Amino acid sequence: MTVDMTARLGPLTLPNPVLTASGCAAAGRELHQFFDVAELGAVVTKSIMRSPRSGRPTPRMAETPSGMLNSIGLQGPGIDSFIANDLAWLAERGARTVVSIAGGHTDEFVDLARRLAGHPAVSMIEVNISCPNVESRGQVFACDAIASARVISAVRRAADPAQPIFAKLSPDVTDIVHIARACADSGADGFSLINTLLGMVIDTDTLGPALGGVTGGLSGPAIRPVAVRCVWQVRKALPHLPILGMGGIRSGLDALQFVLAGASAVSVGTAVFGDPSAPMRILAELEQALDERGFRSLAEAVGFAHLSAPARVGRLQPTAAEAAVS
Amino acid sequence: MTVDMTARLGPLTLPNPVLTASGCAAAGRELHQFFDVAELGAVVTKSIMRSPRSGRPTPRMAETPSGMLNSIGLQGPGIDSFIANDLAWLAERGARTVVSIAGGHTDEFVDLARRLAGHPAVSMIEVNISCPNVESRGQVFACDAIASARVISAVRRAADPAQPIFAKLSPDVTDIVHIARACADSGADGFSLINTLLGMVIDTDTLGPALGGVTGGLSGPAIRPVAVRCVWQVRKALPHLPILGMGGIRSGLDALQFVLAGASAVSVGTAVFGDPSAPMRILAELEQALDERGFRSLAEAVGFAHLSAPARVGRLQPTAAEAAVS
Amino acid sequence: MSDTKPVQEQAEIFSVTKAGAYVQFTVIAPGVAAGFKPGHFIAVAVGGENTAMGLRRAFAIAGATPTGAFAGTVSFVVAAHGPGTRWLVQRRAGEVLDIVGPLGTPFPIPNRPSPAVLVGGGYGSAPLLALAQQLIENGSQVEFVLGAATGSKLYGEMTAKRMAGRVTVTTDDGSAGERGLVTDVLPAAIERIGAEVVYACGPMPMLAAVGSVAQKHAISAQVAVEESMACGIGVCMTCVLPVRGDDGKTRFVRSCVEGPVFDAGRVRWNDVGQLPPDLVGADAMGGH
Amino acid sequence: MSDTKPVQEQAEIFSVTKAGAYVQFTVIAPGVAAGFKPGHFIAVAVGGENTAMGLRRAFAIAGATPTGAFAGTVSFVVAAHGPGTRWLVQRRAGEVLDIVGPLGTPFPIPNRPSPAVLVGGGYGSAPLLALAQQLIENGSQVEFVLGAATGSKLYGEMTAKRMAGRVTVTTDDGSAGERGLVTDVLPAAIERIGAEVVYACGPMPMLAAVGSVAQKHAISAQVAVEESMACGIGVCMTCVLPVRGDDGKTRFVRSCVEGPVFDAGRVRWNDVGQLPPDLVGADAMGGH
Ligand SMILES: Cc1cc2nc3c(=O)[nH]c(=O)nc-3n(C[C@H](O)[C@H](O)[C@H](O)COP(=O)(O)OP(=O)(O)OC[C@H]3O[C@@H](n4cnc5c(N)ncnc54)[C@H](O)[C@@H]3O)c2cc1C
Ligand SMILES: Cc1cc2nc3c(=O)[nH]c(=O)nc-3n(C[C@H](O)[C@H](O)[C@H](O)COP(=O)(O)OP(=O)(O)OC[C@H]3O[C@@H](n4cnc5c(N)ncnc54)[C@H](O)[C@@H]3O)c2cc1C
Ligand SMILES: Cc1cc2nc3c(=O)[nH]c(=O)nc-3n(C[C@H](O)[C@H](O)[C@H](O)COP(=O)(O)O)c2cc1C
Ligand SMILES: Cc1cc2nc3c(=O)[nH]c(=O)nc-3n(C[C@H](O)[C@H](O)[C@H](O)COP(=O)(O)O)c2cc1C
Ligand code: FES
Ligand code: FES
Repeated sequence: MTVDMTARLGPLTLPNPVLTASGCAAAGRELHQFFDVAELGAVVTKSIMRSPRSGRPTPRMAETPSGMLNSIGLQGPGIDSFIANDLAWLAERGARTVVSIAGGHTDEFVDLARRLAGHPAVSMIEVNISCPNVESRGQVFACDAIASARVISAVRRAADPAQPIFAKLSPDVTDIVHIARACADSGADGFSLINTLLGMVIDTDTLGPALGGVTGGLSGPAIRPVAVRCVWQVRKALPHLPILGMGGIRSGLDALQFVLAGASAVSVGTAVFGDPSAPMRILAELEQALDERGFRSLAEAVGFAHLSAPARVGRLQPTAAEAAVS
Repeated sequence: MTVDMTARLGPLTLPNPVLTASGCAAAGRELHQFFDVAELGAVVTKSIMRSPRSGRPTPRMAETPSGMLNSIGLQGPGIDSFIANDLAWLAERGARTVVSIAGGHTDEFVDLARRLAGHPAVSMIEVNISCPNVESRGQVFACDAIASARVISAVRRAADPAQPIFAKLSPDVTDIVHIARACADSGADGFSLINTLLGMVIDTDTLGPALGGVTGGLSGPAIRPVAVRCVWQVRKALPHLPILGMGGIRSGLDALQFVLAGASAVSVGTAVFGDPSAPMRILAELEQALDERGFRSLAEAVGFAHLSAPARVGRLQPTAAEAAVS
Repeated sequence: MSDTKPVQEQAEIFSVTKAGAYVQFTVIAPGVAAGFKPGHFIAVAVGGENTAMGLRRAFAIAGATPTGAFAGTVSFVVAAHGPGTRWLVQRRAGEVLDIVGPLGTPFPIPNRPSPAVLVGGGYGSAPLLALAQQLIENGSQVEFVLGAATGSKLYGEMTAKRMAGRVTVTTDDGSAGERGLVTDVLPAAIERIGAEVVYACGPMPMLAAVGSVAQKHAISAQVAVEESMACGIGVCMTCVLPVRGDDGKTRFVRSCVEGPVFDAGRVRWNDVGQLPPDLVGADAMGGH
Repeated sequence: MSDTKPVQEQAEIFSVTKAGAYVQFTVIAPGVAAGFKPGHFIAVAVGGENTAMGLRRAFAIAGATPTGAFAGTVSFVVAAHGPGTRWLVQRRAGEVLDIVGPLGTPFPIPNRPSPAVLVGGGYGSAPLLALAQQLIENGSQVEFVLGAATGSKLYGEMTAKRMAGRVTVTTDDGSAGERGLVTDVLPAAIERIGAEVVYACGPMPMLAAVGSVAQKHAISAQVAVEESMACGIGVCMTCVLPVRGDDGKTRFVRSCVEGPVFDAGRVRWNDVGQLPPDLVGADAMGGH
């Protein structure tokens, strides 16, 4: 098996395209008990904010059909402790790191980007704009093109030019391409798609909301079709910008769907809860799936599904070719 | 078991709160082989348009984790044939009928409403505005408050005053309450929540979109948390307007979640494909669940989850009460 | 819609037996068995409690024994294909399957004895065995043509021989019978018995080819198709094919209700997966 | 974080036995067994292939036999509660479970012999049996208090008797032992042996009550909690409890890593499910 798995996320090149997802791998320490986190495309860390945050009251999760709801509320130690402890640990391990940052207002994002400037362990910054904007009654930045643009352009100006910044978008919008365009025009180097969908479960014993936070974020295989659709739409509209795809990826074939739809790399989130070594398994499965389909490199497969059926057929293995033409 | 299951949808009163979902029961004929459709709260018919429609090319469906995608494209015989055959058949059977109408522009909705005026078999009109508006590059009406308001006010004026009209909204919007308000201000008598989420599957054999329509509508248990959240938000914002809740309902407890969140009745859609007699089973399960929880009527339970925990506890069975206070 | 009323039954598995590359099930389902006619299919729930697979899987009924000394049984043949069928072939005797049937429109039976060639591709021969028996009972001469990619994917050859005597086998790889396609040997079979009708079940390209062979011989071909189905009972409209009606107009019709058996001459095989502009209602699709 | 490294193993079920209202599993999991200390738990995948249940279920390890003549085994006790545990109690010997463990921080063992009372509520007594054995080995006197809603929901009474001699049983309905709560009889037990520590596992309200009894006797209570867990390995932050630290400040800490065993005196029981304003980082929650 000799598929070139090198993943290119704009200016950033990674040895392979499988990353963790923000908030589903903490800062890598715990998963390192199951596999060497330096073997990941990169570790994507839990969204960090300026100050320590308690997060929301429990219960913080509810299992749902082929998914789960979470309302963690961005619990974290704050940027200082994160850099001193988590980032230092990741640097020691030689793990490539994508640092996810979140803020309540534009300035907080800017401060965070500045604090990370020049840090050797930081391969990229993921800007989690799928979080509430305190300055507009808690409306999520990513639900408003102007607020999104403001954050992204400010972060791009403040951040280390050597550190690409990806805008992480919410699927809970009328037109995700519209938001993506605004971010692209503001200097985003790429996109992370998608964050969770807003959902809710009623506990039929307590007869009230199951989560302490009332609503929560829906993740897992249940949302995969929505995630693939978002990747497809953004890739179609902005083919020149790289996409980090995520949402319900549990197997190599799931990951392949995202790659074919236009993702240059993928994040594995909720699947880790069910299988701590899922990222390594998925990487192996993806490489084999690409090989079986006659791809010599990951790059060849990125966005392949956008080609016309006839254009695709040449490249397919017999069985698939039949399916494609029949 | 003596729970009063009478369901009130604004001016409309139904003997029970379990309906079929538009497009998941055709016009009742086929399900009538499995149970008497006159025993349903009502039959909700497949969205009908003015003229016969072929619908989209196949493949039209893809199974997804705890859900499915469909891209039927509103195949149908057109309103004349519908009234002459389907509606007549339903009338003969004494089945209460909610007629779902869809249009490419406001005039088409208006014509359809006029055609249904005075028809004795029509209990209510469900206005499926989750379909593309040909006059604005195929953008879905329900994704734009102004377009939604225009359709709803026009239909309300054209429709038989004796026929309540419910606006069926799409969850694929930034703020569903904003759309709901626009519809309420335009005279909607209530809401049907929710239609499918836009999704996509890539076929990893053909390496292209799995559906002939490229994207499709995601339904089934996978979307239930999103549906419950939409019902909760709209109920909270517009408590005086009734809601017909739907999205992944497969059991009586699923239905109870919607009722507690604020739905006065529910539609069972995709679950019918897995279990043709699901609506009758769900009705029985819901009645038992209400009884076990000490509700004497369905009406008591509608929106119950919006009460504070202490306010709820009085009404709960011991075990649940503990859970609620602990 | 088929005139027999489908029922939903919790069917205990009476036996599970391997048959080449396939697994044959016999389940106790008196209600389904009672209404069975060759060409009918069943829809089986898969995955068990808490499964992520919400849709039923469709299988042609290979045979049924109506209720007599014992409760009626229904048999069907499963090829492991994806997760649902993989789950199914792991079931064991004594377990219970949730099945709905009989579904669809069965094969039309000529009202007078008429020589017929039955063409089965892979497990497609399953429904043809019951059909052959019915035809023989009404005095028709029948001959079989069975084809598959390879020998292990043939089904029912022995039973066919026992019933019909003459069975011609073809495989793509020549591992059994003659190397080639069923359509290579079909003309000879038709001529041998002066067939007045051809019945076929198998992959769509084969059905199209059988249709044109029959047409060349100016006889009708009744073929059972396989289209992806969400509901199997006619309520969802996922399973449609472009089929010419008596009025000469082509419509998308449901293969789970009007089919799975169609007159091959009426199916627009080359337009499957397309939206031909002359299709009734295609004009209305413009905006969408 | 616990010092023992968890592993993921495909563990064959060696035995499944009913124990009152519970089902006890023994599985072959040498890697988990090797690292086991009393108080550790495992996370078990449920539902099988194609399940809609993506999250593992947590179970306290009741005991482990390290690899010797035979491969190491791990045992745990399951109460059928919802779909995941209902699926689990239907498994049979010979089937394979995907388990991760040992997880969490085990019970602290005093470095010198110290009399201890072990209080178990329902299946909560499971992890205490292995603990008792370890305490006895280090020369500590132990006594058990086992409670449950009703007799059938007691677990391990016989084993406890064999090990510790003295076992006091309480049930809410009086169907076994004394009618009442474990905390009614706990003080007497503490005084009887001059206990220097209380260990407990069971429902949260019981743990809180045990904590205050211990406090009244000015001894420490080490309790194993049950919080809803999505990952069980410390990456998701769903399982947090408000716990006072050495600096006197209260933080939300992960019960799957820093716990499940906590010093009862440090857990802010009344604030569980709340967001106390003095919690570290609560101030930052304002806007959100
Ligand atoms: C009328 C009819 C009769 C059939 N008879 C038989 C039979 O006798 N023996 C047999 O082995 N198979 C038969 N099939 C095909 C069988 O239904 C599919 O192989 C099966 O549904 C695949 O399910 P899966 O989970 O294994 O595969 P998946 O690909 O995972 O199925 C995913 C979804 O696609 C649908 N699907 C996938 N392939 C097919 C297909 N070929 N036809 C219809 N739906 C499909 C499934 O129903 C499911 O909803 C028949 C199909 C039809 C429509
Ligand atoms: C550290 C720890 C040790 C445990 N030890 C045991 C034991 O020895 N024996 C035993 O029978 N049970 C034990 N439990 C409880 C057990 O994990 C739950 O009963 C089980 O997860 C319920 O799953 P379910 O699918 O049956 O119920 P559901 O309510 O359907 O579960 C839905 C989701 O909620 C979570 N959940 C529900 N109830 C609990 C709970 N009480 N605690 C944690 N998560 C929950 C599940 O993990 C799942 O993710 C323990 C829990 C923890 C955290
Ligand atoms: C428990 C949990 C916590 C999460 N925390 C964050 C976060 O802090 N920042 C963020 O950008 N996304 C967060 N996410 C979203 C994931 O990164 C990911 O976008 C989403 O879960 C979809 O991927 P998945 O289905 O593979 O989990 C979180 C998801 C979960 C389940
Ligand atoms: C095959 C299929 C066809 C549908 N057709 C329509 C339709 O014509 N009009 C409409 O308003 N909703 C339609 N829907 C959406 C359903 O009415 C329902 O809103 C949605 O599927 C969520 O409910 P469920 O998860 O119970 O299916 C369709 C859904 C499916 C699965
Ligand atoms: S499968 Fe639903 S209509 Fe045919
Ligand atoms: S359960 Fe995930 S951190 Fe504890």
